[in-house]
Amino acid sequence: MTSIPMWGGPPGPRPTPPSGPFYTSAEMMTVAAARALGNDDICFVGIGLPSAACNLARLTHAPRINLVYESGTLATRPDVLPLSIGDGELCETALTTVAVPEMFRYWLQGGRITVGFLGGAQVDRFGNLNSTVIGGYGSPKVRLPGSGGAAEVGMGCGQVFIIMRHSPRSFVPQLDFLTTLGHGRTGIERRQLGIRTKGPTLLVTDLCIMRPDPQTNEMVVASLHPGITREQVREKTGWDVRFADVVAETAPPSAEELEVLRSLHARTARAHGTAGGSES
Amino acid sequence: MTSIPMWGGPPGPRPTPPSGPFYTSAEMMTVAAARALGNDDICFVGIGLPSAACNLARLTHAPRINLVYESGTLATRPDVLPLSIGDGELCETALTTVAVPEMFRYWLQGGRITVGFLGGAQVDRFGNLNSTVIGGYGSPKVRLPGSGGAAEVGMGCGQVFIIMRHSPRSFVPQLDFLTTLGHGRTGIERRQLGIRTKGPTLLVTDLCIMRPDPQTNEMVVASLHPGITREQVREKTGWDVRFADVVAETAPPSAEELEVLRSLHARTARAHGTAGGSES
Amino acid sequence: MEFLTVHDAIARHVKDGDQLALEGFTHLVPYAAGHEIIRQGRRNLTLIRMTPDLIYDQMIGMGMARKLIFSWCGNPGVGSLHRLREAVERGSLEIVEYSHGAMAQAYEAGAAGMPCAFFRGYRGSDLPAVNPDIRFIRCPFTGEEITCIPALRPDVTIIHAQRADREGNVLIEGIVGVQKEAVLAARRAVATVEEIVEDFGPRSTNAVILPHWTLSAVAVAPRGAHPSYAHGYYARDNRYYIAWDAVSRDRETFRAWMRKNVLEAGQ
Amino acid sequence: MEFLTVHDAIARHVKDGDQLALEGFTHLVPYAAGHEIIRQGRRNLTLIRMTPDLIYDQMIGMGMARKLIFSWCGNPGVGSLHRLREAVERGSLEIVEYSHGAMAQAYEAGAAGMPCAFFRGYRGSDLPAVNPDIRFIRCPFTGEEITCIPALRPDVTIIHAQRADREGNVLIEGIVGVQKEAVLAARRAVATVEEIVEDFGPRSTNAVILPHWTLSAVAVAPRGAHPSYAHGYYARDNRYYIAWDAVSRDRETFRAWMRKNVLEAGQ
Repeated sequence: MTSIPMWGGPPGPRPTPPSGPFYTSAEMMTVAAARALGNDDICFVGIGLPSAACNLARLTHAPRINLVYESGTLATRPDVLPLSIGDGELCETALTTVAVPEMFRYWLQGGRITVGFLGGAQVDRFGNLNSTVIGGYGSPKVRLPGSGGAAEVGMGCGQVFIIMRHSPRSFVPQLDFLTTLGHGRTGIERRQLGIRTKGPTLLVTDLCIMRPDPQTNEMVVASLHPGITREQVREKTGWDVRFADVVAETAPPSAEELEVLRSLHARTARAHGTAGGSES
Repeated sequence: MTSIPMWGGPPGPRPTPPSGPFYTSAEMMTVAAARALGNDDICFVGIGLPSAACNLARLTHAPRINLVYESGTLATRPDVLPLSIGDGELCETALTTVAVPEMFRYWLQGGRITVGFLGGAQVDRFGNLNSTVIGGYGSPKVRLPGSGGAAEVGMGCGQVFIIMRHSPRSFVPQLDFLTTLGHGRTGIERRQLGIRTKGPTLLVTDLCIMRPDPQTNEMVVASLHPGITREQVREKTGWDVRFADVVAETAPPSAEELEVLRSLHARTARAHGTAGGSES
Repeated sequence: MEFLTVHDAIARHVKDGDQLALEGFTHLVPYAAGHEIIRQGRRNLTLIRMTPDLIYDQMIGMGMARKLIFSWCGNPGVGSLHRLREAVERGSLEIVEYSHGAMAQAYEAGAAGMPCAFFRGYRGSDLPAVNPDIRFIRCPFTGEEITCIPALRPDVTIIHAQRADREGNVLIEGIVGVQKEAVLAARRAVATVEEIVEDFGPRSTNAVILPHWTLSAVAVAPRGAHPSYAHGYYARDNRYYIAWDAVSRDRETFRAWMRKNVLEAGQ
Repeated sequence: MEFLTVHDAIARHVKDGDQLALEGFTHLVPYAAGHEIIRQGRRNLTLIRMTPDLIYDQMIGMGMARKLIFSWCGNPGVGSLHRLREAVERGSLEIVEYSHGAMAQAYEAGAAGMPCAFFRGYRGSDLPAVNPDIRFIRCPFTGEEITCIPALRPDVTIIHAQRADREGNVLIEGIVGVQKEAVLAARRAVATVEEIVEDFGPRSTNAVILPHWTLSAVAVAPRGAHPSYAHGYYARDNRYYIAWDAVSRDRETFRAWMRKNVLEAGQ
């Protein structure tokens, strides 16, 4: 994982030392994602970046958020980030743990989750995700892990937040495989199919925050992280990326956000004896 | 409930005092039903007569029998007979208690029960049962409780044992309503529908034991309880009842069977402050 | 979820004309809530329950229901529900009748966000002839006949449970019946509980708990299941069930009993 | 149910050509049983599992499998399963691919004696295009599109659990995954356990217990889930999972490692 060092100031040459605390682009991404969550959310959490963001939200501005992992743990409050989706820590700190068929039937399909938080290997401009295969399905260049619960998360959750590192290999004009339906290959299929959940409403990267255009459902840049230029986003996006009429600047991570996130990662590394969960 | 006093000897005038212990026809019925169960059975138990018979089996010759009640209790060992299908006693003495949807999906429909034990308001010659209505469905003479789990018991259990008091009002040529499929209105429908479970293989009454004819599936008298004549059975059966080529005599209740059954009923009456479960 | 009194929970969440499910499989029957609904005089209800017992006999006898969806109606271990039976025999109560397995799976389908339940059932039975909502499809793989009935989606489900914690999560123990499914299938849900505790404390990792976000309101109702029982709190009042037989047999006796024991009893 | 050694349980119940499910959702993965299957050299297996991890990577790397039915394959928190990935990319392993919800419900359908599972899923996804067993029907009430896949009915399911009592009932705690459904869906089922106790003693009324009559054999295998974990007994060996990445990357390293750590390790 490469991470761009950045400061909490404007881009361009810096006549003075940076005004805010030092942070990495990965930290900015996790913090920006965490901020999108609130106390009333019931959040279905994927492992890795989503898990870091969700727990950061819980440990800062959203202490009453309810985190749900697909291993069946409801309202869990892990002290360290899980290495796997089924870590004992998730169960020990949960309100209760249900069987996996129940998780998918009653909780996801039953519409009891407000936000699903996903990553993927590829995303397209309409928030569709590929986590199945690079290359042809029958003749794969790279065989990826597959859907897991992602296909159902995309369908069942009230809305979907995506968190992914920006790169031309990941932000592609055409997915090699559509694992998880976003707004559909041309942005209208989800609506046409009559699916009542919202699909992707937020895409957070290490460069920017993207949201769907209300008309076309294309993910457009709504906010640039401090120091990031439109040109940098264009270079790292595999399609002709669009920007909102007004593009905001993401507020840099606060000292508290950084402290809580770093301390979470440090606890996690100590617990697992590894850099597990340190992706952000 | 009326019960015919009977002795453990042959029918007819009695030159000497009865040779066996005194017992009622209801006790004979319960004992005969209990004997049909074995240690390897997983038995789905209805309230009332079935419950008494199943627990008698468990407390005598089949201590390892597994009793399942539709309230979700698996492998329960009640000390007293339940008044309702959901008595706390059933849960407290169970191996574990599952939710009712699971009970019907995994345990009954999933084929994990060897014997279902049912009663009903009406039975016909093919072991079909009515527990829904006397008279027309839209203009009932008597509205009965309805299926409960009986329809599914008849379908899902490996075989079905029926226990009912013999009377022309109950043993009818034509059911007013077919709630629980036995062998079908003409004895062949179950087979024709391709249902793989056996359906009714035993019908125990206060007069006799009936079993299906292997060719026609008509329930025929296989054994008469001590002191009961063919004529008595004919009088109490609403159709032209048939007898097997060889009709056995049911062994009378042993002293142990009677003692265990009476003690069970006495404990039950003390616990409920009523004669609950005293039907047999 | 908000903590309310039983009165306010019913006033806010149960409306005339609602499809209303009071669930509890012999155990944890929400009598206190049911009596409050009677006192508040709701009308034109569609009552849903696998095992309508005394509380539905009381509501039907008070003329509050126009329709009943059920799978077994009776006074468990005692006999008939006379108010209910009279209403059915008189034709003043529309009934939609299932079997237990079907109805449990219809709740399950509601909880799972499905439009209908799929199962094996009713083959060769007369029930499909009197219930047009029992239909059959073919398995797309084996061609086998599969039974379908519509999912149950009550406007409001009410249950009684042992306890809630201060966040409003609700723990159920013992015979859990179909309560979780009935709550998750409903548009609104109310739980009455024996008590509210600071924290559930040590418990099974797999305890049956309804998280607060699945409930509209939680209300404390000590002995709120009486004459039914609450595992770990109090036993079933079998004498009440037995005595009910005589009370409900006669319309006038019933009316007088209800006036004295429910309408004028307050909460 | 009979109590057997792990060796005898595998010898008796796992056969060449079987559809075999080793379930465990990160927790309670039955490694000891899997290693015994490897030692006994079963061939031509169809491996079923929602989350194939190291034990299936090992079995596939040893050439024991012809087909894999799965919904997520990876080394959790680490990366790829190199033996599995090589087999798929080489085309030597047939795969049937689902998503988690679908596969969990296919086990559920198997446990429930249904020919197929019905759910909402896969709409707009490419998965139905590569898996002809994903089909669609219409709800007979609403006309909505419903997804169907065949029920999973393994020839044999193997799980690991915390403990059995002397009757052979098996208690599972913590993350219970899909193990109950996988056992109930199977024609034969084997549980390995950390220990056998005289009696489970005081426990939740609603504990997750597989009764002895749902199991073909129970075998004691202390630390039988290692490097996975057993809630209440030992933690996950994360280092083993991390180290596996280097082991499995190279075919020869893998072979040598398996010889030393599995084939010659005895039970």
